[in-house]
Amino acid sequence: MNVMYLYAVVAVLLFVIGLHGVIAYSHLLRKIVALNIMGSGTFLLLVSIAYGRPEGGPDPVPHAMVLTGIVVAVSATAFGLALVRRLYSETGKPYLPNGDTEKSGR
Amino acid sequence: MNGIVSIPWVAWAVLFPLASAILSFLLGQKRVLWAGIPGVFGTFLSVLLLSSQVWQQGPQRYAIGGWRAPLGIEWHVDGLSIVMLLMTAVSGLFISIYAVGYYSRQSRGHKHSNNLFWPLWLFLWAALNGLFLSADLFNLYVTLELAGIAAVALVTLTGGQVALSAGLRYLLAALLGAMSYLMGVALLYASFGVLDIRMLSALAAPGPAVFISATLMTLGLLIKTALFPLHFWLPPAHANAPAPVSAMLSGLVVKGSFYLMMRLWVEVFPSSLWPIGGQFLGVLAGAAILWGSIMALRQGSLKMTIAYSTVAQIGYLFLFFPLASPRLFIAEGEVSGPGLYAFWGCVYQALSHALAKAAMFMAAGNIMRVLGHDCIGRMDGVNQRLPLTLFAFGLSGVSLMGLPPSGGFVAKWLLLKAALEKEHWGLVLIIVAGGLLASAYVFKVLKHALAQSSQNDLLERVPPTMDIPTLILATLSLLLGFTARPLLSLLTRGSIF
Amino acid sequence: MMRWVIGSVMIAFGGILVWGVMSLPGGDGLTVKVEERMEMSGVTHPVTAVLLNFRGYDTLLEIGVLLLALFGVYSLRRSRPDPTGVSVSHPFLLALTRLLVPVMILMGGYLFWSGAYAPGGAFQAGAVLGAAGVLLYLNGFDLPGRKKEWLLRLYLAIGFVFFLGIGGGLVAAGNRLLEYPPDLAGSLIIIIEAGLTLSIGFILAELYISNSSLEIGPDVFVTEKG
Amino acid sequence: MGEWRIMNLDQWLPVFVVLSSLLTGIIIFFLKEEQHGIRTALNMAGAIIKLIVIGVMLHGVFHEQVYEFRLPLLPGLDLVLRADALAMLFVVLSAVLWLVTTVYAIGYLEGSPNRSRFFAFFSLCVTSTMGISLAGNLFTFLIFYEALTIATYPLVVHRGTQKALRAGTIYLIYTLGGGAILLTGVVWLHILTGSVEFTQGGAIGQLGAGERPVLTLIFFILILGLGVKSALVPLHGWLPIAMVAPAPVSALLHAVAVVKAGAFGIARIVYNVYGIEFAADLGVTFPLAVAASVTIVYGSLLALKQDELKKRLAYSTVSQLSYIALGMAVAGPLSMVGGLVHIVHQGIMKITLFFCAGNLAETLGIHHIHEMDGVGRRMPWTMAAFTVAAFGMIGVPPTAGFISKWYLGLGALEAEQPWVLAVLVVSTLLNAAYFLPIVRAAWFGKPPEAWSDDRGAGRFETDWTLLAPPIFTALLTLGAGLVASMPISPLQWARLITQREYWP
Repeated sequence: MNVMYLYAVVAVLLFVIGLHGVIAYSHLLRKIVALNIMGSGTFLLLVSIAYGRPEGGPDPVPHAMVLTGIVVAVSATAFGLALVRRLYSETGKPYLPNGDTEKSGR
Repeated sequence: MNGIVSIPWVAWAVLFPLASAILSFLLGQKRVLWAGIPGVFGTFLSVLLLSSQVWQQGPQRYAIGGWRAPLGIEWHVDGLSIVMLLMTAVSGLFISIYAVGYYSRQSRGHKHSNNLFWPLWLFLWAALNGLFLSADLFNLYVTLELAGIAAVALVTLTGGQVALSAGLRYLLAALLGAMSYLMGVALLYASFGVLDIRMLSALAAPGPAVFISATLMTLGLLIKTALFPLHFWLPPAHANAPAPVSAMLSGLVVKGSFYLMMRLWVEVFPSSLWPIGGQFLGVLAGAAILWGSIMALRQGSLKMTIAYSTVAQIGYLFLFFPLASPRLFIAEGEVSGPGLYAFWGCVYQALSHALAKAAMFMAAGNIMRVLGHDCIGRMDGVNQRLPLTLFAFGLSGVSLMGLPPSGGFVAKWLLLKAALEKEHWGLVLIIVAGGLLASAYVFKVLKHALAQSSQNDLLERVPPTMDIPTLILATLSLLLGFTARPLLSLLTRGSIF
Repeated sequence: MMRWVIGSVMIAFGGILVWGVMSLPGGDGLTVKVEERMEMSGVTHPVTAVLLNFRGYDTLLEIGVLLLALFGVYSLRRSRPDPTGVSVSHPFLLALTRLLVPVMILMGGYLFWSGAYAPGGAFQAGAVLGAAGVLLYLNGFDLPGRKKEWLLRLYLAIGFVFFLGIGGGLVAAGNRLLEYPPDLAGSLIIIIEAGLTLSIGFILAELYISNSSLEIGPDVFVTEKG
Repeated sequence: MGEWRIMNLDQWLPVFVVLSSLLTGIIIFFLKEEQHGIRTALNMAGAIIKLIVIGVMLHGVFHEQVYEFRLPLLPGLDLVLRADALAMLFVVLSAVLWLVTTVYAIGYLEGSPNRSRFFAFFSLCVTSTMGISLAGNLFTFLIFYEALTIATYPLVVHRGTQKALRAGTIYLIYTLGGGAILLTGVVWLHILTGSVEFTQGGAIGQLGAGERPVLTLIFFILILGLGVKSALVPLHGWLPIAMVAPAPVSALLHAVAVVKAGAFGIARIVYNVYGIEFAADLGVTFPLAVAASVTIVYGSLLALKQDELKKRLAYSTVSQLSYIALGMAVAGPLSMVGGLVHIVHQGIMKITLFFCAGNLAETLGIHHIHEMDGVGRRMPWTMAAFTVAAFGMIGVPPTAGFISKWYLGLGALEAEQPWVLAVLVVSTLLNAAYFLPIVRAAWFGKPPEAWSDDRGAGRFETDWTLLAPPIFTALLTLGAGLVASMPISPLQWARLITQREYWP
């Protein structure tokens, strides 16, 4: 059993935990944190599959993908948080208002 | 002349919008158009010249940095990419001209609202062009995120409470979709060690990891394309954005993720996914057409109606999956069969919807500018004040209804043909019913707008930069009905089938 | 009720995903391909080679994403940030900042330089610089260039401008996009990384600083005194 | 070289016919409201150029010249404009009546708002009608058929009142629904047979026996789609309601263009798609004949009950139109002549009646039949025209209507379907029952002291632009009957079509 699988399983579990957070919570900060947990799961999976061949060095391509992914995640998070703060300052609530579009999503 | 032919226009199609985006940021608010206008025309021309290259010489591959796949990232330009690029270029050009007019007056009042429109929009254009060109799954992820964040930022430009929450909803959906897509990419890379679409199509064999990644990527792209029932974010975002932004979001941005999904299903995912997966998507598509149209009919505000119409029209795009199946037909001179018609029909639907819907949102922007509201019930007199805009609205409506002679009609004809040939009676019914429902909501608007108004005073005029591009785009969506042959022939260059 | 439904769907979904990753073959990906071409990359660290050469186009777009996020935040601002209004001005923090900021700048420089042959690079360096910028702001110092808006914009954009300019210049010169001539690759990458380090530092700091201008009243998170 | 040039020009003639009104319409749309001089000039120039081109083509078609324009739209699918004898019948009718109605409309709409929009869409309607007439295959027909629906809507709701808007909605529900059904049928047929070119003697008769049930089904789908515009009962509901439109619209569109588009389409399906013999063989003509007969009688009965003049005329249209379908469904050469010639005859007679109704409304504010007592003395010319047309509708010799009914009757006997004669007799009696009282009241009724809403009008009983058109069409009504045996008459042209259809 390769150690890669241990990390990979943890990675997908993180992904699912994050997904659950995005769906189950309505507080916007929680949603954004949950999205980051999903992202971490994905990045962990990429890092773990870089060690698919234990004898050689790690595959640098997934590492580069993770670095790129992290910057993208940071950007999106920063923008998302700014949006939440601005919305909070307008409405006093860290939730999305319940509109008529709420039927199909949270 | 030789020089023009040999220039790598494919690179300029991405470089131009990127360069003008950053320049328009650097130049600041007052001189933003110094970079914006050349950027728009440069991008448009690059795409045009690239198209003529592909038309004459066939599909192109371009190894960025000189590194061939699988190590490097490659662009792959075939007929499908070109048609999508052209769609973006033509709509983009007229949306840009419209935006010049739209922001020329507002800029005096609001200091903050518009100065970032141009960098954001040009980045968005670059992202879309990059998306249509790229053959690398991870690079596609980056373009998706680029497009997504630019789109959300554009939605929230106005900064009102409604726009903010719409933008946030959109951002969450976009990020969730992209994350799901990225997980799928990771699994595919872990399975096959390559990211290039062409290489994957040779390697990808059915297996648990492949099916899971196909599901994850499909779900992610479905959220981003807003197929029913994952469309919840679309109507508020598209309806509450500034008019030129609504036009590009509804017309172009949703097509990006749809295009990617089409490519993945045809080229990467195993064909054993099609029978069940395709039918499942067909059910969602049918539901989208009916639900979107009915909701559009029930809206009281013009922009919400148009936004829900997009939900319905997206449904037509996804008829590709139940009606086509991969490798049903091979492009060896003899091309026929329902699959090909479905492919043609869906791409044509994407095209004509892009032009028509952009024109429609632009028309709505003109109406809002003059009336100060977009309540359908109080639209009497639009006819007297904005005859050109109303005419443009009607023309684009003709395309949405799928009435001849319009691009929408060609799309509907092809789809109907595919459905009848496959004896898919349910879809036949839905295609026809969807057209009728579309006429219901378009004529609902026209009816109110044609009502004679008691007051005849002109509150406000729209500049010709807003009126004329609207009319041109609407006319083009109609003229698409006459250009099917060259476009479909272009589409079949290096066909993905 | 809804919680249980979501929860059990998630558990099932997690199970399927675990089954999926357990079936992964565990190949060596592109390791060999990268190793073969390291010499032509202009750097010695494989991740940097992938990031800035083999897949440099990804990185170019990624800086675009970072800039876009900043544009998004900018368009949400209600006013221009004013450091004098948000100063924490705690003597301890001030002392710490005076001590730390020079070290951070030095460390940023080191990280940037080491990226060519060891873990590190523009992103790590930029992150440290960004943190330094935040510390300075919290003590009432402003970012350099804030007074001249065009200069600040230049700092923010310079990484992207270098990257794009070199990429586009190469196309104009007849190369492919971002196709560095092998003998120049090392120096071009250094130039790009230098620009990126500066810009990333500024962008990250600006992302933080702009937060104070998102709200109408005084900033509740930053102005708590004592 | 010279030969090639001539061929090339020939090919473009049908396009000119379509473009002459299309371009006019587009330019007029962008004209300002007050530029009525240019607008009138454009309208008249377009109509006259069209007539000249048509004249050339008429001569050519008579000498078996082919005018065909082909534009490939989709792989295996062309837009085809072709002038054959049947096309020319409808083209000439629409073109002549367009000119007449344009004159009428200029007078009628003087001083009212939105005239640029009105004339623009009016031209687009005529364009669509030309396209329908000249369509060389089902696909082209469908394109223009739907375009006509869209182009008519702004005319129906022209006044922008709540009543007009409601009528517009009902009009759309019927016509768009019909269009959708037609589209389904056309695509289906396309899958079975490929592109369906209109061919003399039928295009699909050679298909195998296995396809017969499907072909029968498709026939009824197509007729259902076309039946809406040709106002077959029970699909006629939109027509009387659409009468809220201004008089020129009612006159040209709802007496001629729109409803004829449906009837003409049925003719194309029966003769040039299925072929009359194949259709009769499939057994689809008899149900069509029954539907037409029911419509003839039911429409007349409803007309009898109307007091509003335009509504009575509308129901009369419902009834009279089905003579055309009946002529085809009886499936004999003589009845075919009767049906085809009625396309023209019904057109010129009904447009006269609508012009006259418009004149009464515009000049004296008369909308209802009970207000018409003695109106013949105030407006003798108008009522004379009305009387001629009404006699034509009844079928009194020597008017045009008599010719139609005569041939329909002969045809029925020839095809050994005597029950059709009974339908004709009943219908004629009903025609007389709803037209003669009007004529009697107008001439012999006692006029009121003063006309309540008399707008007065200089030299004539009303404006000359309103008066000349009905007199002209009334003369046509008489002429078509009097000179029926001369080679240029509609009757001889219908005989020519029939000859080419039966003995190609």
